[in-house]
Amino acid sequence: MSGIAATLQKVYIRNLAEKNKRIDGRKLNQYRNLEITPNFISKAEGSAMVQLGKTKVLVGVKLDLGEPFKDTPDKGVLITNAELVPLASPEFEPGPPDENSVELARFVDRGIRESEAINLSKLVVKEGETVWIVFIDIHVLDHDGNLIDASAYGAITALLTAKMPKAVINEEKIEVIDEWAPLPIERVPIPVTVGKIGDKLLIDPNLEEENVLDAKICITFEEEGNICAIQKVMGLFTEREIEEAISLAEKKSKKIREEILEITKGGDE
Amino acid sequence: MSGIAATLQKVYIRNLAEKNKRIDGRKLNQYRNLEITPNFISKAEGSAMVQLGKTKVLVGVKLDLGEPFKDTPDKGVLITNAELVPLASPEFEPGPPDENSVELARFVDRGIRESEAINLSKLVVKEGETVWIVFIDIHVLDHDGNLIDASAYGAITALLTAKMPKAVINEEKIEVIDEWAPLPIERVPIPVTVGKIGDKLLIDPNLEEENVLDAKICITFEEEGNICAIQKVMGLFTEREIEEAISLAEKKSKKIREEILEITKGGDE
Amino acid sequence: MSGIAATLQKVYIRNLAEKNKRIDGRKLNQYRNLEITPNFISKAEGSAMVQLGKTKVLVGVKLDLGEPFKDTPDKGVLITNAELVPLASPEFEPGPPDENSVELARFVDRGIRESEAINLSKLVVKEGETVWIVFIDIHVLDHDGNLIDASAYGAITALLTAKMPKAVINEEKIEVIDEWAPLPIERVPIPVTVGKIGDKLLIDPNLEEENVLDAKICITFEEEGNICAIQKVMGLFTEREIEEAISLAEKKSKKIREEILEITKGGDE
Amino acid sequence: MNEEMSYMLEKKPEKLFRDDGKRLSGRDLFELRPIKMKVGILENADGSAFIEWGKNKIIVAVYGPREIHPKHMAIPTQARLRCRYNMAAFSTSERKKPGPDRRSIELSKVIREALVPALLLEKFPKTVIDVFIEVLESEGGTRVASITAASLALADSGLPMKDLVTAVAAGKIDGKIVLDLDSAEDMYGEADLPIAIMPRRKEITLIQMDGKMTPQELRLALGKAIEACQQIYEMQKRALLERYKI
Amino acid sequence: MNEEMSYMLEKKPEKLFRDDGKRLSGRDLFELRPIKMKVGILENADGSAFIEWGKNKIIVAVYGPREIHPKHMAIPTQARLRCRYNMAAFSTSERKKPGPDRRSIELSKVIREALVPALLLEKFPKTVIDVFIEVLESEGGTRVASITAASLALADSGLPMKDLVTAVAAGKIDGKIVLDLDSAEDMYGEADLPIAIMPRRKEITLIQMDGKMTPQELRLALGKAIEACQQIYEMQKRALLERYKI
Amino acid sequence: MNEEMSYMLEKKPEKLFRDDGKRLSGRDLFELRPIKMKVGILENADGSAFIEWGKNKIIVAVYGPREIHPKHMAIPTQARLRCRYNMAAFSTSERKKPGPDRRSIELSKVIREALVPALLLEKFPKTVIDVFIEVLESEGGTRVASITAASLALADSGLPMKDLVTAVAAGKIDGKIVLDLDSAEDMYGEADLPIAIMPRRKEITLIQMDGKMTPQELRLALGKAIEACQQIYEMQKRALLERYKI
Repeated sequence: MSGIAATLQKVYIRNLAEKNKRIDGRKLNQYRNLEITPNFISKAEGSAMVQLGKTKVLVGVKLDLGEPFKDTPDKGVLITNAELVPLASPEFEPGPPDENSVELARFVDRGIRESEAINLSKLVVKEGETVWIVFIDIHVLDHDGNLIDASAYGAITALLTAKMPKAVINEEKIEVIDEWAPLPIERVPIPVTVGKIGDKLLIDPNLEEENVLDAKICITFEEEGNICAIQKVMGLFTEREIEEAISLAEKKSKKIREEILEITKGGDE
Repeated sequence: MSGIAATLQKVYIRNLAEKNKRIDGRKLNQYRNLEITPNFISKAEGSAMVQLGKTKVLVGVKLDLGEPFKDTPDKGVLITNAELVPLASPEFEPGPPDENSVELARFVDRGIRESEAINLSKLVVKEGETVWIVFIDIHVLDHDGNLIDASAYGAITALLTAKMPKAVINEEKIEVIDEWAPLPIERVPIPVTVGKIGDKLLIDPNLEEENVLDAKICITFEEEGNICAIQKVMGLFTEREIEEAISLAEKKSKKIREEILEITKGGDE
Repeated sequence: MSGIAATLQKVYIRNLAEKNKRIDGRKLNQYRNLEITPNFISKAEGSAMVQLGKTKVLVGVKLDLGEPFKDTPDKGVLITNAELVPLASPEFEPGPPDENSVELARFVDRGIRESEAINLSKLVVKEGETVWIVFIDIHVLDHDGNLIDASAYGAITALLTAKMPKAVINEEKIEVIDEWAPLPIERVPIPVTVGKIGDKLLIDPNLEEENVLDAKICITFEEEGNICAIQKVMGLFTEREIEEAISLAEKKSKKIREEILEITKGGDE
Repeated sequence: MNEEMSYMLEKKPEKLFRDDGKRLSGRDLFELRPIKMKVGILENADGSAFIEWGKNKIIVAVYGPREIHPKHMAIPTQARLRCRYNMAAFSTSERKKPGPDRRSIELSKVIREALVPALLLEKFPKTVIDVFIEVLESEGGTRVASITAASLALADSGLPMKDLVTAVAAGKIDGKIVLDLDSAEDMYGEADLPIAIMPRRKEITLIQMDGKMTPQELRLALGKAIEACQQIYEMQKRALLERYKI
Repeated sequence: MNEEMSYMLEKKPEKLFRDDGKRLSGRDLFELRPIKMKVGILENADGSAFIEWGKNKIIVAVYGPREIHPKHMAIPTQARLRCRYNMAAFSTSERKKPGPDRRSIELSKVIREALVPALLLEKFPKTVIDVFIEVLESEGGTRVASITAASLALADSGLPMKDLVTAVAAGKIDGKIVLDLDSAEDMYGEADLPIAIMPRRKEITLIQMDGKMTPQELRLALGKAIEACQQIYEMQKRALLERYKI
Repeated sequence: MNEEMSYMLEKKPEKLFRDDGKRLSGRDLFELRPIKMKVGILENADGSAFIEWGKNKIIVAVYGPREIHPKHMAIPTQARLRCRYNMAAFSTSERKKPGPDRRSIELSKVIREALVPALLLEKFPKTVIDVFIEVLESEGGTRVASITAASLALADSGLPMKDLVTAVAAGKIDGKIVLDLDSAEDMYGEADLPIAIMPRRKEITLIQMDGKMTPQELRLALGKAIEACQQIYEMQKRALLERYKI
C-alpha cells in the first residue's frame, strides 16, 4: 500500500487508537493469538514454530563443539543469528543480514545472555579448550509485525525443549555419546513490545500498526521481576511513557512465560 | 546482436536445422575442430589449452598438501573451480563466480568425481591428517559456445599429463621431494553436449546456436560405457529425445576419448 | 565544484604556475605548514596526528603476536592498511579499500619495508612460530591533498614513538610482560610528492592543485641518500623532469626528516 | 566442494537392503516416502506451498510479476524468473552457515530451469517473478521436493501455467534401481537421478545424474520416475483443490 | 557475538568501589568523566564535531542534505538520514579488523534512531543526510558520546533542529546505580543503560539496557541520567557558542 | 601484504652472477629475456594480444568504447578507462586464490595510469573502454609485460593512439644495474624499477621503484630501460604488422 491509501489507513488507525481501539479489534493491552509448536525440526537439537497472529517465525537451536572465548575459558558460547529471508515479506531482500536482522538477533541474544537463561558454565567440556556452542537461528517466515517477540518466544521455547548429547573425554580425545539431557536453562526471559500512537501505548503491534507507530520499545523481563534488556527501536518516549510501557510489559510477560512453560512442560512428557 | 537481426538469425538457424543443416556448415552430429595443447603452463603440475572451434579454454591442475575431509580421511581432495573472466565475452562480468561458472565447475567436477577418474586413495600422505589436494582451475578465454565440453576435455587432459611430486614422512615431518610421477588417473570421463532445435538434436552447439536452442543437455560417459553425469542445462526434452541424446553422446564420447588419449600419450614421450 | 567554475579555476591555477605562483601563495618548492602530534591515541602502541595544511591524517601502530611468513621465519611481520573513511571527503565512500587506499597503504608500506626502517629480525619471539606483527593503520580524517606524504609522516612518527612490550618464553608458553622498549627503528624513510603543471614542478600539492595536475610522482628517500620507493601516481614525465623531481624531493626530505626526528626526540623525554 | 557430504557424517551401512529385500527404511524398490502438501500457507506471498516429503520440510513463496531492480535486469519481451534455494541453518545435521554456497547456487539454477518451461513468461514482459525456496529440514531429495512445491506455489499465485511440474529422484543402490532416495541412499548408493516432468505431456524439464548407470539402467530409472510423477501429480492436484475448497 | 568483550581482556577486579566509597576511577556515584567538545573541526564536512569523553575520542562529520545514490533509495516526502558508526583499527585494546561488524551495524541504527526525532527531515525530501562517526579511541560509552557529538555536528551543518540530542549512560555496579560507566564498569558491572534525550522537553530518543535492574532501579537510573544530560547539554551549547565566537 | 613473496619459496642463491660475469640465467647485464608477441588472438574482444616474455604468458583483451553500467559512472567529457589485472589460479608456484587482492588492485591502477596518456579518451565521452589482463603464467615482470601487451590490444581494437606504450623493468642485483629481472632477481635483488614510455617522444608513463638505489644508479637504470624500450617497440610494431599482413 502506498500514497493516498496508506495515508488514509494511517489516519484510520490513529483515530481508532484515540478511542482505545485497534484495527483488528483487539484492546490496547491485548496480545494476538499465540501458537507455539516445539520440536518442529527433528534435525535440530531444539526448535519451535511460532505463530503470533499471522506472523510466523521458526527458530532452531543447534549445538556444536568448539573453542571458548579467550576471556571466558570456563563458559560455553551462545551465538544468535536472524535471517529475514525474502520469502517472508516483499520488503525483505536476499543478502547478508541488514540492520533490522542484526538488531533482532542481538536483542533476542541480550535477553537470553543477560538473564543468564542458559547456564553457560555447564557447557564446558574441557576448560579453555572445548565447550558447547549454542547456535540460535531465527528464520522469519511470514512478517505481520512484532518479529522481536515472536522470535524471542521461539528462541526460549527451542532452548527449553532442546536436548544436549553428552561429551566425554576419552584418552585425551573428545567423544560425543548417545546420552541426551536437556540444556541447562535456568531462566525464561520474555520480551514484550510496546508501540505508541499519539499518546496511547499498545502491545504486540501488527504490521499495519507498525507502519504508523510514533515509537516502539521492547522490554525483556525475567521471572524474578528484573528487567534484563530494553531496546527503543524507533521514535521517542517521555519518562512517564517509559514507566507505563514497563508496567504494561511486566504484566504481559508473566502471562506469556506461563504459556511457554506450559507448552514446554507438555513437550517433555 | 539484438532486436530484428537476432530474430532473423534465429529463424535462419531454425530453418537450417529443419533441413539437418547448421550455420557453420557442420552436420548435426559433427564436432567442431578440436585442438588440445597439453603442458601449456610450466608452473602448473598439469595444464591444457583447448580450442574447440573458436572457443578457447585453458585448464590448470595444481597440487597442494592439506587436510582431508572429516568423512573421508583416507582420500585426497578434488576441488574444481571455473572463472568466466570478462576477457572471454562481452557478457561476462568481473566478480565472484555466478551460476553459470558454478554449474560449469560442478558439472566437470561431477564427471571426474563420479567416474572415479582420479584414484583419490592414492593421494593420502598421512591418513586423516595430510593428503594431496588436486585443484582443477578452468580459465575460459574465448567463448564461442559449448564451454562445458571444452572445459572438461581440458580438465581431463591436464590431469592425464600432470606430474605429482613425492611426499614422504621424515621424523614426523612431511617433506616434498623432487621425484615426480603421473597422477593416478584411472578413467577418462568425456561429456558431450547435445542441443535441441525444434525436434532436431545436434552436438557441440556454437554460440550462435546456443542463443537459439530450445533445450540443452550434457551427458558424460566413462570408458566402460557407464553414464557418470547428466545435466539438463535448459529447456525440455521428451523421453525419446533423452534416449537419442544419450546414444549420440555415447558414440561421440568414444571418439573424443581416443583423441585425448592419443594426445596425452604423445605428451609423455 | 564542477562545470565552468572548475574550468576557470583550472585555468587560474595553471596561469599562476606559469608565473611560479600557487593558489595559496606558496612557492613551488614550499611545503604547507606541518604539525605532528605523537601519542594521540593512548590505546595504540604508537600513534601520530598529522596536519599538513588542512589535510588531517591519524596513524596508529598496534602490535600483536602471530606467525611469521613461511619464507621469512626469522622476521617479524609488517602490515599497513589505509582507510579513506567517508568522513574525510565527499568523494570517499564506505566499503572495502578501493584502489586509492590500496595504493596509499602499499606505497607507505614499501618505503618503510624497503628502507628496512624496522629491524624486523628483532621482532622474533620464537623463530618460525611466533613473531610480533606491526600493524600500521592510516585513518584519513580530512582530505585537502597529498595524503601519501601526510600518511607516511604519521606512520614513521608513530613507529618512532611506539612502545613494544617484552615477550618471553616461559616453559614453552609465551608471556607478554609489562616491560616496554621502543620499536627497533633504524631508518626514517621520507617521501615527497611532486606535482607537475605544464612544465612546472611543485611539491606538496593541495587538493585544488591535485585536481588540475598533469602528473604526480612520489619519491621516498632514506637518510643515506638512497631512494627506496617511487610511484608515478598519474600523468607522464620526461626523463629530465624525473631527475628534477628527484632532486627537489631529496632536499625537502632531509628537512622533513629533521623535523620529525626533533618531534619524536621531544616525545621521548 | 563436496558440500552435500559434509552434512551427514553417520557411518556407512554394510548394505542398503534388508534380508527381506526391502530398503533399510522398509520401503519397496519403487515406493515413495510419505508426502504431504499444503497450498497457500503464507500471508505476504502472492503464492505459497509447504511440502513434507519424508523428513524434508520445504516452504516456497512466489512474489510477482512485479517491478525489477535494478531496471536494466528487465527483459523487454518476457518476465524474468528468479529462483533462490536456501537452506535454514538448522536444516542439516551439522549447522549450515547462512548464505549461498556453490551447491545452492547450482540448485537455484537447475530448479529455475525446471520451472521455466511451465510458465508463460512472455505474458509479463519487463517484470520479475521470484520463487523463494526455504529448506527448513533436509533429508535427501530436496531439489525434487522443492520443484514439486514451487510449482504449487506458482499455481497458487494465479500465474497461467501450461502444466504443473512434478519431480522425483530415481537412483541406484546396491546395484538396483529404486525411487526416491533418502540421505543414506543418496550418500552410499551408486547413482542419483533427479527428474522433473510436466505430467500432462510427460515432457522432462529436469534431468541430472551423478553416479554410474548403464544407458539401460538409466532408461529403466527414467521410466519408473516418470510413472511415480503421475502419482505425485495427483497429490499436487488434490492439494490445490484443498486450498480452494470451502 | 560478544564483540565488546573481546576488546578488553584485563582481569576482573575484586570489586568496583574503593574503601572510601568512590569508584575505582575515584569518581562519585553520579560523577561524569571529564568531557571536552569542539565544533567545526573538519574542512570538507558540512558540519563536524570532536568529543573527548574520558579516554573516548570521537569525531563526527555531517554531509548533506545531498543527492542520494542509487536514486531509488530516495524517500519522496523527506530526507533519508544515514548513520555510520565506525571504529578505527587502533581504537581498541586489541586491534579491530577494519569494516563493519554486527555491533557497529546495530549501533549505527540505534544512533540514527536517537537523532531522527530532533531533525526536520520533511524539509529536504528526496535527499540524504549522512552522519559519519569515527571512534578514534574507545573506553566505554562510545554510543552516548557519539550521539552527543553527532547532534553538535548536525547543528554545525546548519540543519534546522528541534533541539540538540544529549546522551549519557547510567548503570549498576556492585549493586549501586551510577552514571557514565567506563570500560571496566561496563564489563564487570551488572547493567548498562545508555539513554539520549532532547533536553528542552526531556523526550527520550534512546534507551537501551542490558544487564539486570529492577523497575525501581531503572526509574532511579533513568532519572539520574536525565539530570546529567542537562549538565552535558550546557557543555554542548557552550561548544556551539565557542565555534561562532569571533 | 608481501604477496609477491609468497608466490616463490625457492631458496635464496648465494649470488646472482656466475663466475663469468653473466647472470644466473646466462644473460648479460642489459640483455632481455626472449619476447614473443601476437596480436588479435581472441574472437570476442574488440582488440587482443598475447605476450610471452620469458616464462610470463599474458593475454589482454580490449572491449569498447561501449556503454557503461551503472550510468552515473560515465564521465561527461571523456571515456573512462578501466583496467583489470588478474592472475589465473595456476599462474604462480603456489596456487593463487581466485579474485582480486591488494597487489592486483594496485597493479590494475598503475597499469591504467601507464596507458591513459597514450589514449584520446576525450573522443569517446560517456563510454567505457575495458582492458582485461589475464596473467596465465608469471615469472617476474608481469606488469611491464602486461602494459606492453595491453597497448598492442588497444591498437588492435582500432582506438586512435598517440603512440604505443612500451615497458620494461630495470633493477639492481648484487650491486649492479641490470635490465628485465626474472623472479629470482626480483626477489633477491636490491631494487626493481619498472618503467613504461611512449617511445616516440620518450615520455615516461610508468615509473615505480622498490628497493634501494642512489640517484646516480637510478639515472643509469632509467636510461638503460628507455633504450631497451626502443628495442621492444620495434617488436611491437612488427607484431602489429604481422596481424594485418595478408
